[in-house]
Amino acid sequence: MLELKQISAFYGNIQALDRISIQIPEGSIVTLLGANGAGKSSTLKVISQLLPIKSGTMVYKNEDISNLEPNEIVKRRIIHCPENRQVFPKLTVEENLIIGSYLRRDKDQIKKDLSDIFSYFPILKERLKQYASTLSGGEQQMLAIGRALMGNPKVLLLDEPSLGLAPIIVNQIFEIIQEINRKGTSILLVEQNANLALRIADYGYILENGRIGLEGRAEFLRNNDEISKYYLGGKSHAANLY
Amino acid sequence: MLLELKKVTVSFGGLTAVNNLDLQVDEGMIFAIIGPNGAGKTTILNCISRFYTPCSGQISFKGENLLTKKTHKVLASGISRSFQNVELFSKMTVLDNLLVGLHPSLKSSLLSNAFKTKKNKQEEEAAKEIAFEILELFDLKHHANEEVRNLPFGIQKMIDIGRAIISKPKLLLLDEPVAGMNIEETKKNAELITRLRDEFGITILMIEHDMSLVMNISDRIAVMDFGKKIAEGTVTEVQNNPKVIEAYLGEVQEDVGT
Amino acid sequence: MAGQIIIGGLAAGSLYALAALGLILIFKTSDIVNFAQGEMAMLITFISFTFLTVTKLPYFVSFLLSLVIAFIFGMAVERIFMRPVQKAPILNQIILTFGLYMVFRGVAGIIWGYTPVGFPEALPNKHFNYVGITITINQIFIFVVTTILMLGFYLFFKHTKIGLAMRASSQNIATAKLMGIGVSSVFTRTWGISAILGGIAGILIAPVTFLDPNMMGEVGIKAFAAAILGGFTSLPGAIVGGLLIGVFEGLIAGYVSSELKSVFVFALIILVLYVKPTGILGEKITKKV
Amino acid sequence: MKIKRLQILFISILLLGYPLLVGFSSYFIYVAGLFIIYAIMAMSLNLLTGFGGQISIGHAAFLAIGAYTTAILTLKLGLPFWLNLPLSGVITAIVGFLIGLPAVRLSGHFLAIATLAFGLAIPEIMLKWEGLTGGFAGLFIEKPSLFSSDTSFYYFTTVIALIITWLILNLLKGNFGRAFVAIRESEIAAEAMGVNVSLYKTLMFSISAFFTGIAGSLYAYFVGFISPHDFNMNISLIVLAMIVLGGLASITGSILGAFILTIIPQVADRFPGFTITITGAALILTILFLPNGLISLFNYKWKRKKTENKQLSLEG
Amino acid sequence: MRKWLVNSLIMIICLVLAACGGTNSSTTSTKNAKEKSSVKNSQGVTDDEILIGGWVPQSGPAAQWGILAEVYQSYFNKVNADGGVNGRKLKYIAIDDEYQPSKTVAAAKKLVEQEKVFAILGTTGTAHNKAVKPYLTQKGIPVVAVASGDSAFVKPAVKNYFALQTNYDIEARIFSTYANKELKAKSVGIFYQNDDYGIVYRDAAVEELNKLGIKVAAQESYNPTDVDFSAQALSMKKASPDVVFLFASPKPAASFLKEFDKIGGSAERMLTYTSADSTMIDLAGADVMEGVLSTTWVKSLKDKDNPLIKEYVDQISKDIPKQDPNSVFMRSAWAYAQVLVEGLKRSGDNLTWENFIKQMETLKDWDGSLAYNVTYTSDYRYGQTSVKISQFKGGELVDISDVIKYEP
Repeated sequence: MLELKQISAFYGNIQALDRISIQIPEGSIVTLLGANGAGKSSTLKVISQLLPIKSGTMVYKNEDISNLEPNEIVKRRIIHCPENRQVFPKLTVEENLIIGSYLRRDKDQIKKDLSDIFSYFPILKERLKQYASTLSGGEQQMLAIGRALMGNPKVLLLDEPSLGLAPIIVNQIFEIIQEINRKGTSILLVEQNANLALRIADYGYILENGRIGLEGRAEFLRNNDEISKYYLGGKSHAANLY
Repeated sequence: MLLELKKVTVSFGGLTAVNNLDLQVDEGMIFAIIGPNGAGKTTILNCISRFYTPCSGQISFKGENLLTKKTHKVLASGISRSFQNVELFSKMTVLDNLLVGLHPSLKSSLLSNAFKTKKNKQEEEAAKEIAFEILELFDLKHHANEEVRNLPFGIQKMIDIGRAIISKPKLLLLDEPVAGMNIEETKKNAELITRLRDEFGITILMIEHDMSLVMNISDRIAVMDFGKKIAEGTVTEVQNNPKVIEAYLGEVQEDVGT
Repeated sequence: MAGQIIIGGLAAGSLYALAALGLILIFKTSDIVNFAQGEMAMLITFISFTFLTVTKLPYFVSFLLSLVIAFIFGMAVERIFMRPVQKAPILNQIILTFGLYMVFRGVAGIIWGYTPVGFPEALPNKHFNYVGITITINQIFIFVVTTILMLGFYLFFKHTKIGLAMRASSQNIATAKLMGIGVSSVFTRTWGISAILGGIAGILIAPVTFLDPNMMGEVGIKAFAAAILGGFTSLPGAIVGGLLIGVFEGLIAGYVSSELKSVFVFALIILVLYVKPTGILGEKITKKV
Repeated sequence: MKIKRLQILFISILLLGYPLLVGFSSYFIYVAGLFIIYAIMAMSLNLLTGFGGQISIGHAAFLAIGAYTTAILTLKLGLPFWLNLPLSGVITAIVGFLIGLPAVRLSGHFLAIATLAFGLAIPEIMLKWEGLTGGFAGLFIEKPSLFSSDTSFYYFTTVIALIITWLILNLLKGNFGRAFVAIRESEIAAEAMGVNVSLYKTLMFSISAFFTGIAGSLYAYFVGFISPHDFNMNISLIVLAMIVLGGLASITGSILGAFILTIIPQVADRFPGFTITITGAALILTILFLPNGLISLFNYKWKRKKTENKQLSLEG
Repeated sequence: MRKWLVNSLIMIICLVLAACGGTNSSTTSTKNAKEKSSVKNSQGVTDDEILIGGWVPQSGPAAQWGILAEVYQSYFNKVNADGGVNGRKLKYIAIDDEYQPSKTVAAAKKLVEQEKVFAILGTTGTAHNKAVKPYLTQKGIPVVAVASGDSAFVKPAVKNYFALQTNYDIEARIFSTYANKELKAKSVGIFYQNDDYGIVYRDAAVEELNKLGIKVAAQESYNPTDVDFSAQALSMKKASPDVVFLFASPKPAASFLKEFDKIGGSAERMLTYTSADSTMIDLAGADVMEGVLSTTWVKSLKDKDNPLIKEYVDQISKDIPKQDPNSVFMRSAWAYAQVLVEGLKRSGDNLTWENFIKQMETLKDWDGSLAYNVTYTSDYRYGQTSVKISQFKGGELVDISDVIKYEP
């Protein structure tokens, strides 16, 4: 459904992505893995057009969307939930959620989505009138995901939803991600915690220094010790120590 | 004992970042603090380097109370640090970055600086020599006169460490020294850290996520979770601590176990 | 006497507050201090004056017409000049708006000359006396307009989707883009709106300062002072800052020295900033290590 | 570094030979003298703002304090000029130190506005303090007998300017300069490296004020007459514009900026009413098209030449 | 190496260009000056041209004075259209000094040394004129009609300086005498601008009032840039003087009068000649201005039959149609230029500074300009000290007295 073909991108003079090709089939969970600075977040930024594409094309539902403005991407219901939560600290929880539906005009559906989100994350309903800055890290992550869901995504780009969260909350969030996926949203998941991500993903890409080092079905990647040892560096190495 | 934290608690607006922490670092050790993001690790470093003041507890260094010292006096007392996302002076050259690390030890006055007296010249020359020694050690000599912002991240990280050790501290605080580095660079850095301890006698307190590095070179490891220390010990002790496995490596452990 | 001084101070203060609103609006959304704000207001006032005298339109018609032009003018300034420096260092932005200030003032001088002319008041000039304190209907009008504008914008920011989008853009540009907000068009519109605010300020201030290219000089500086004192990000802060300065300088002029009133105002600002570096109603800026 | 030395050397030879070049015309020497004085001021502001990262929009106030100190010391106390010159610097430096104190707590726009307030307040105080300053009527200052003609005082000014340039370059190269730039780049890291950030910020203000005070003293002697008209907010902004126009954190850039913004009004004064429009337009165009200042034009060309040469040699 | 070469090349080009610009203009004028004249004229004079210069702020805080330059040019247009002065056309150079004394110094040097003008006409700003006085005195170039009424230019008389507009000091004394004699004032309040202009008035008025035994009930000052005068108006009302003197420029004077009227202040109000025109009615409104007294030293446009007035109105409406010819600035400027040209006419073909100064001193109660009775002698350089008292009545300013002459 969404396809990146030979995409390259730069931060100033520094190359962030080098001819990346990725496919996200409808209804799937695809994960991007790799070390810090490998280009995972940059890939998401390229899709949401926060980072301009230098070369290569991006196709969504047979339409070339390589040169659109970020709001055009959002209009096509490709929603990016950025790293480090990035909630608007001086907006209330409610306002944060409303701003997530900025481009939508379907008032009834918005209401329904809002109640869906409250069923996923009941805590948000309790905190509705609080400033987002007063939430805990886990709550902020929930808010960020909730806010992204308010855009009624067809494709959801999730950047490290587990970052800095206690395992119990991580489990909870990953279950919700699967739930969302089951309802028909395709997901591109960026994770540092490879094993965690590969557990729920259908397909995975491993990035190294802005290139795709390896790709394959999740089970294949999960069970390939050599590969995970090499590409996942310390994480799997440490894991192997147990 | 070189550094000792006693019952240190830090909180920001109701949120407790570090809770009642005790920590002891002996001289000549490589001491690692690990734990998930947001566990309060960087906060500890910031307390030791006096950017934060804990709400309660004590920190002493070489038996001296560190909490009475101002931030800019910490380096002179023998504690230096590197930064998580490299806080280099990006529009300065590599050489100048290192020279700022020598700031407290340069004694010439404003006037002798402005008039470039002989004493000042000699001092500057001597400082440059030291800087070049460090560059030699890091194999960065050819970058000496380049602006830091034009260099790759890996090299910037090295310079960050170089700037921290140029003043020959007793204790070096490293905040994720290999984050964003590839395997090669990580290896190189691991060697370097060990050398710093062995050849220069610098005690090292580091925060790191890269377990290969931590497990390979640390003498002692403390594990933090949600502001609390949940375990401390040698590599094997920590690795076999079920609390650690559950809190920090939980998900992974389950996978590997099957 | 003190009562009258305070009334006079409040009247002057509401002028400062009015002029400060546009400054704050721009700073709040795009983090730019617009040194040309007063000069933009002056240009719009001249345009309104041209409608009044050359085309002989009625007061409120030319008022509204010039505000329409103000909106377009503000947006054009953002598009042409400010867009390219959006990410530039503060200093470049300051110097750019300073350059605009010079050009606007110079161009106005070339077109309309520097001889001051009278400008009609919004309402027929009547004044009331109450226990020896005099107040004119236009002073009340300015105060009411300023308060309504402040409240209006407060509600606009709080309760409309565009207002929300503006607040979101001011907090985090990248994430705002991810919400589908056209951040750049938000900035453009902000400049348009702030030019309207400037226009309203200019047209209401002109009867007091008279109309010439230098008309906003003193008021502009006091507006800065008001904005800073109030915290520069807070709309109610503008009113608090403006009124405080108006009354304070009135009292200094009345009881200490009329020439030193500005010096005392500046000393007050430095003092306030020293005690509370973000102004009276400013938000606390936290630094991350 | 070497290139910079040569540049300065060349500029100094040019400046010293300049009176010959213009046939000792008192007008041209006067304008050149103003340029040199503004160049000193621009360099000292650049030290503070370009290198140290502390914005000041009230620098004309320091110029005013230097100029008035000289005038008052000469007229009221009858002190000789070799004493006045350094004293003006010292007194201005003390004021600079006091202004630097709040600056420690402020940054960015708030510092800008605080210094603006200072810059606006000083001329008004000069105005009010009539007994000492002559108010708007101003004060006349005779040139010192040793340098009584425009030309000889021009030479004196040039030599002082060259010395100040040398001192500033030395400072920037040494420990203090590194600390200043370090503060601009990262206050946190500077603090961690043992730089006493608060102290150094006030120090920067003092040093910058010191040199500006000297410029003020030279100004008083050179123009021969001072009044609060000469030290308004526009002057502060123009000097700020000089350093941005020439190139932040570049000494040659400051000199270039001072040169251009002293010359523009002299050329533009024959198009009455267009002076500020032309100056303003020059500022806008520079910011839009040369955001790193005019100096980047030279650096860029030079760099491109270098790479071109490299390519050529590769092909060859 | 190449970098500094490029730099230095550009520097050289700039400087050489600047230098050439300067030498070019000077060579042309000296070359022209050399042509056949039998008498050796001073600089700025050729067989068919006389060069006149001056500075006026055309931008900056005092840019409203910039209009003076246009009036000078307009008058010279008229003279040139009538055939010039003894066959020579007048050429006028204005320099914008932005109301900064340091730039005024540059302007003066430029006019004298680069442009090589014959005389300097109607230059603005008391401080600014003072700043260049030593230089111009030393050069000896004729300076006609300094646009400032400060005593520094007439007391003591300086050989090359010719003032024209009524001296501030003198006007303040005329105010005081009038308040005493005609208004029978017991107390006077003074509202003045806190600068070289207002303070001269204040000092003279206070001295004269004390002499006359009139109480100075209040002295309220303001800064030239101020916009809010409510505090001053209030203090003035509280002091309740019989007469208020306003030593202020038009904008503040209008604001103050409005404010004073609003809070119910009542007193006779006397306004300096700087503000004595219809601008005040425009700014403050006819109601507020009703009854306000002023002085005028230039002839009123009321006297339409006077050929001097007619020629003024005709020429100004032609050259500066945008402006109201009634403006006191413009009438004054016209008078300045008239006096200069009269001096040039009397100098005939002998256009040296020496002769010009000598001929200027032959003006005795000369009534050929918009000013009344212009006189210069070797130690009397006031030009004139004659005023009429005028009053705002029914939306216009009318003279209510004959010419009053004050002997300094």
